[in-house]
Amino acid sequence: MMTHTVNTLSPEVRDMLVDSVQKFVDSEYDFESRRSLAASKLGYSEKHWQLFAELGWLAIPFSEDLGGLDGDFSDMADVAECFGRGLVLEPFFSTLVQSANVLKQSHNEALKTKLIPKIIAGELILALAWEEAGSGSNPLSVSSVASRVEDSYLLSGEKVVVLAGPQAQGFIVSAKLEGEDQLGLFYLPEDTLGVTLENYRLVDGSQAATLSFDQVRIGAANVVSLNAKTTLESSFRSAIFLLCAEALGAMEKLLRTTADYTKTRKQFGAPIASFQVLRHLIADMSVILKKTRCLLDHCTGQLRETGDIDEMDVAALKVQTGRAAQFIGRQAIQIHGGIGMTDELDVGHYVKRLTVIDGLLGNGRFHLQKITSAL
Amino acid sequence: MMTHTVNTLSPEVRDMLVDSVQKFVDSEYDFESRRSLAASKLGYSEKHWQLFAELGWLAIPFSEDLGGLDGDFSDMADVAECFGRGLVLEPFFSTLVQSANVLKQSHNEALKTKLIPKIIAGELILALAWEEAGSGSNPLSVSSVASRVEDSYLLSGEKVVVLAGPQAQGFIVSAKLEGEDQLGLFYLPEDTLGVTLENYRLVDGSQAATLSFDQVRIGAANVVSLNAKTTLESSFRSAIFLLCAEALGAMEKLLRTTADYTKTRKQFGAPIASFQVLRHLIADMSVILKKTRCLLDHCTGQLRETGDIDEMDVAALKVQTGRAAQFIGRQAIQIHGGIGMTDELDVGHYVKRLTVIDGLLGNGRFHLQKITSAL
Amino acid sequence: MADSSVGSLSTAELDRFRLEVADFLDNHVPDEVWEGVDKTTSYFPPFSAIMTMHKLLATKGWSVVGWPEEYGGPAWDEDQRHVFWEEYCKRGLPLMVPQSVNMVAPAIMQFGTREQKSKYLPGIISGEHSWCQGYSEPNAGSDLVALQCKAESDGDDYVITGQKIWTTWAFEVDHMFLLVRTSNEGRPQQGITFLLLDSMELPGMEVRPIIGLDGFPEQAEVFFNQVRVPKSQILGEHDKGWSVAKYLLEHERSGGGNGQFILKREIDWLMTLAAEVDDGAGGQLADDAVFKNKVAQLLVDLRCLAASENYLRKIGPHHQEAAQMASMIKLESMDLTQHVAELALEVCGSFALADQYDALKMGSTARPIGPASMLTVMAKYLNHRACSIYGGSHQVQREILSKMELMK
Amino acid sequence: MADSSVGSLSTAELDRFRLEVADFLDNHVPDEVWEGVDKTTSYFPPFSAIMTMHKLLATKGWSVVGWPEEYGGPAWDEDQRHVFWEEYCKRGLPLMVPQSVNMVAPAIMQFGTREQKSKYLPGIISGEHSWCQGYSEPNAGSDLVALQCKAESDGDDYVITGQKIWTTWAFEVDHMFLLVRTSNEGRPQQGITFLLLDSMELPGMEVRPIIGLDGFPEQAEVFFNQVRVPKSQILGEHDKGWSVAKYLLEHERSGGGNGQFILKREIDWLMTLAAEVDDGAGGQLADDAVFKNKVAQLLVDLRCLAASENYLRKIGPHHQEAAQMASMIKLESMDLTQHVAELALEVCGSFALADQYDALKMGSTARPIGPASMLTVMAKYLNHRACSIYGGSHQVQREILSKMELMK
Repeated sequence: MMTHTVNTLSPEVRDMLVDSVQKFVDSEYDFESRRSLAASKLGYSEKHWQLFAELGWLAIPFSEDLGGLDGDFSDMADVAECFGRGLVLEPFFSTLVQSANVLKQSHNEALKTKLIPKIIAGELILALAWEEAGSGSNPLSVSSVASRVEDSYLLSGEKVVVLAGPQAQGFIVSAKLEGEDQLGLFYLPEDTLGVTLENYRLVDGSQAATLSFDQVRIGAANVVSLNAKTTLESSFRSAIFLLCAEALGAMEKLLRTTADYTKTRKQFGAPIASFQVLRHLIADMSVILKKTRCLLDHCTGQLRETGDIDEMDVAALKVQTGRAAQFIGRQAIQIHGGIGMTDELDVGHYVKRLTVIDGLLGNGRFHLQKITSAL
Repeated sequence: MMTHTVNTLSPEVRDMLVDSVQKFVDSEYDFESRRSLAASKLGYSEKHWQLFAELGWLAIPFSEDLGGLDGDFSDMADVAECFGRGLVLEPFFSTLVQSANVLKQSHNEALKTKLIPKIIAGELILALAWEEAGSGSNPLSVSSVASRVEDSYLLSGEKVVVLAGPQAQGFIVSAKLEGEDQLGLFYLPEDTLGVTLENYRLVDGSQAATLSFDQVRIGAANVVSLNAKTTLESSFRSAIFLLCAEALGAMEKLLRTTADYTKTRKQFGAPIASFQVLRHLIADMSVILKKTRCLLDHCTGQLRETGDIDEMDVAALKVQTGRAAQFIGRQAIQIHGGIGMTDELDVGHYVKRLTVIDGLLGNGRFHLQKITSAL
Repeated sequence: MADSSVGSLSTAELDRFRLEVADFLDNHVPDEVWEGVDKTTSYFPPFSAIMTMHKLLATKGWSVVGWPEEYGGPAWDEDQRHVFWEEYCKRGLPLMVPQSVNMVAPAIMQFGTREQKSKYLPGIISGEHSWCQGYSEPNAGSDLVALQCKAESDGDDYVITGQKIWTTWAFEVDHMFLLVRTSNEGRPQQGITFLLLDSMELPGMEVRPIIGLDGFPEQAEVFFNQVRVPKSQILGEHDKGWSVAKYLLEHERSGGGNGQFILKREIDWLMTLAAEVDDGAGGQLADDAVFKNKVAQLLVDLRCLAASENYLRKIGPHHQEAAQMASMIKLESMDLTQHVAELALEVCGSFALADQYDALKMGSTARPIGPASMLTVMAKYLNHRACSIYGGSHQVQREILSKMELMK
Repeated sequence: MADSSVGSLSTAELDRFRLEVADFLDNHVPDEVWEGVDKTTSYFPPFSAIMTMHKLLATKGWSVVGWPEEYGGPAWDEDQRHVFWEEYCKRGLPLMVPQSVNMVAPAIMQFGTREQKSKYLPGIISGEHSWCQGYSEPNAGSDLVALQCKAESDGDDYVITGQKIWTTWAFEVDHMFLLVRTSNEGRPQQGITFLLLDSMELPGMEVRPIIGLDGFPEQAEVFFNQVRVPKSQILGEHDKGWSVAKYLLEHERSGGGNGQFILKREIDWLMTLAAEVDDGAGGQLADDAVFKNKVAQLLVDLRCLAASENYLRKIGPHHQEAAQMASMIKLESMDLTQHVAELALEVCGSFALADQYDALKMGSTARPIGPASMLTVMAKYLNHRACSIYGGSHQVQREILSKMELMK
């Protein structure tokens, strides 16, 4: 684990930001609005994105000299949690978490000066293309190749499950440097010749793409990193952390919804909360949520103090969040009964988002295997 | 799986036998009598054993020409189940199941003619010594060695967890035949020179021993088999089958005891059977018991029809019986509360017997691994 | 219902029979049905695939194999039926609409007038007609006797007003059987009447499909606004519908015992999936010890399920243990179904996250997103959550089972 | 109770402190205590080992580290206490008798008269006196307010008649605190009085040890037949014992947060066991992928437990979330304790089946049967079944937790 001076927001600024996010979710993200946004071609609202920019949310992780708030990913945990509560669709995660993280670590100052202010202004949505069909969830297992030709690189390969791929105006792509035991990261603006996208939706209504590139020429100006292993690993860790924070928000909401339902729904002439078995399920949901939150808080503290999170803690967090997401999701449906299986109710949509989160960035199986291997 | 003509008892004879076993358990095996038997030095009752002989139970698996009833191990399932219900301590399993099985398959007719009538008469208790510290529950993984010297064999080695070892008047011991890829089985009368026993009790009150033998000379008359792999495997299968049958009886009784307790024990002013969570635990105990019984019945049918049981079926039966034994045992204690943790109540004694059964002849882990390896 | 004369065929005859069934299924089933097999994501395959298959089976006299011969079932013994279902289910072929073949039909055989039998049974055999079941209501799900949908007597007619919900395929079928309240006197079980409807488009009837988590409708709400039905459409007697419903429930217990074959196929599929996924360490997940250990556990459960189903088949639906066995098999087979779907999702990881709606539509030529073998993974995972809810939820089954255990 | 001024020591100072503690524990603990460590098979180590250790710690002023300085606790901050417990528990050393140090003592500090404080607290600090808790009765377990053991007023005395059960170490200790019924008026919580007994051998008292599943007694029944106790032995007020009991319960929440260290040690032990068992295929179980995967799952739970305990420590026992956290930590740490014991049994298979009673006795020289490392496996497995029963059963905890969740 690296230790370095960590810039974080002051608690006051952080609280103010989270407050504004919570207000936004409460006022703009009722279930029906969310449903029509998800069904729209774009899949999110450009108006919202502008609002995000105005309210400073897109500036959080960037340094002050580029117009950022000089905060860190630990400052975004509460934001992610609010987004999770509202099932927010805007491509914040791909741009402000995945891509911002690798950009921040880049030494290509010119590129950063070009891109980061645009992100902050809400003018640039990015996607990080790291995963491949054969990578088995490991960001260091890369088959795409970058061959050096004079000052440029020729990139060939295929990336899968590129989050926000259809919405992104630029991609950061990982590739093996030909002839070297190292990975590079390259910036591909959306109109780059030789790049093809196959767009689709995930079951949670978000968008993703398969990104193919064949002999695509990238100039030196668009090289993000030629030494990207550490960057990819540490960004994988903080991305997992924030994905789990989002899951916490979604689970919290789903538990609340389910507990409330047991108080109003009647069967056999009584509210179903009067059935001990259901009450104890609620208790178990509450316990698994709380223990997951304690682990998340532990990671937030580490990130805030040291700028990074222990690899085993991250793996444990992803495993535990997956378990919790599955348990809470399944029991929420079970307790709701038939109605929980319908598209009409929000319950199933929370379950789908949680299921997607569990599957992204290496699922529980993958991360448990990581812990196992370290034994 | 071998197919051969299977001699089994007629259903009428079988029912009569089981009836007599059930009567014996009901009248002789109340909890207090059982407790003092277990505490006695011998650990069982010679009077009972004589009764077993008189009632023909010790004759079941042997051929008619030696005074047996010409039955098979499938005929002993109900007997084992009754014994499980009463936590019967007599060394029936070691003598009539483990040892009888390998004896039956022996071609040493003289030895059989010598030993079997004694068993039937209740004059000989045997123990099968197959397990070793390094065998990892596999009866074919043997380190004890038998070296041929003229007409005799010299046996050296150590066997662990020899069931009924302290009570046995003779041992059947497995050993590797030096210089051959084959195993042998040898009969050691209890007074054999060079044999030492370390006697102890298992937690369920039954007795076991560590059996050591150093350069012990066994004459040809006491060779049970020099080609014992198949015998050991098939006798392992039928021993597992009957051990599981015994577990079924114990679980059935434990579930009955626990269900009855919920109807009489009061907490918060009501019988605890009125608490839905406990009711559903009872339901789950009942389900796991029933599914295990169906699997056992399936195996009984196979054994009766073909004389053997499919290896994977046996493995599944042991895995499933272990699971059921653990679940039912743990829930029985949980539902009883503190009193279930005391030596005074029968509940804990059933749990201990079930725990021992789960650990004998390869526990669930071992047999699940067997199924896994076959995939 | 089926006589249980076991073992009347020799082994050789049975083997010949198996070959005959296998040959027919392998060589005469049209592509549309196989498409339905590939696109099955819940207990129910796509409706059109079922009905195509039903009509095909009818040409062989095999569409209602569980029925007594006198009503049109084939002259098979219990072993033949077992062999038939094994061959059928191991190919993943669609089971007939249970509401038609296994629910309303046996009830009609038991309680129907001569007219009702000749009016309804032939259409079910041929596949010309299909049925849906109107039991559940918004406030009468697990607690069925609370049903409110009422039928008021008006001369020779009933006038039905109220609502049904969770009615599977109400928007596909052409007949409906339902329970209505005809009286509020006495115990709530009394005053319920069992009715047969000849159409889903009677004046005043409205069917609204319910979209499921996978984006497809399978169930529907059915609204009744002064719907007129002649009293000749009663099955059984006025106010005595509960005994028809109870008979039907007991009848269902005979169940078929096909879960073992269906789940065997699902577990095989799981192994296929794992062979396509890299374990991230240079191997395939199919060779991963932990994965294989999980499969082994499922196989133990499968052996238990098979043994349980075979035991119930042996004792028959009227044996004193049958109710307990049926509840237990429901619990166990549904748990196993869910566990297989969960493990499939775990195996596929991020490959299973795409919305495959377009590719899953019957007749669609849209390509699956990602590996074709994983087309149904997510939809199955989501849809199978209903396994522990429908047909008597897990909670209801446990309540039933504990009552039986505590009464011993 | 302890002030939570966090972080008042520098890292270097804290490291020095850790070395001091470690040095003392490694070099001054007598063999008898280590024997007790090796023979610990339940939540409670052998009593004699505890008291020996208690007296040793008292010589350093470390026997009551959670107490406020004014009552004799060391002048440590929260970090020091954390470090102390980490070093202490990772060696498996016996925790002090909680009934003395963590239960009756804080209650005396809060409710005791000056006389009571000076009479009782010094004996607890030194280890001269030890206490047991008389709460549960045969018909008042989970439902404590149903307690019946009565104390009738007779001049300056109470006369106690009735029975207590599950009284841990009643046959070892010399003091007892108990709840008695002094009135049947009003709500059942009213009319309960909290009493302090100076002896376990008062005329009319009888203690009968209860033998556990491992053959050893740990709890006892205590019978009262007209036992006379002066009224000066009330803690708090007549009829108001319930508020003392409630305070004590809340106080217990501060709990120590030692579960993480204890369980870490248990999981390490599990790995040691697995290194001694052949996997039957030429290797050791410690290298078996399935076993390691199970350990990894336990480690995830351990991280959650540590995070939860540290969080409760941070917010303190009076925070609004403290009750929920305490219940949750009880559930989770007890589940984890059971799971480790279950896996240990699974690992050891037939090697764990012997009755180790003789070898487990304190002072006994009997050799363990089988591998010495496996001495405690079976006894732990059996004894830890009580984890989900004592101190508020799992069912009771879930009832509490669901109430809190449903009131939100």
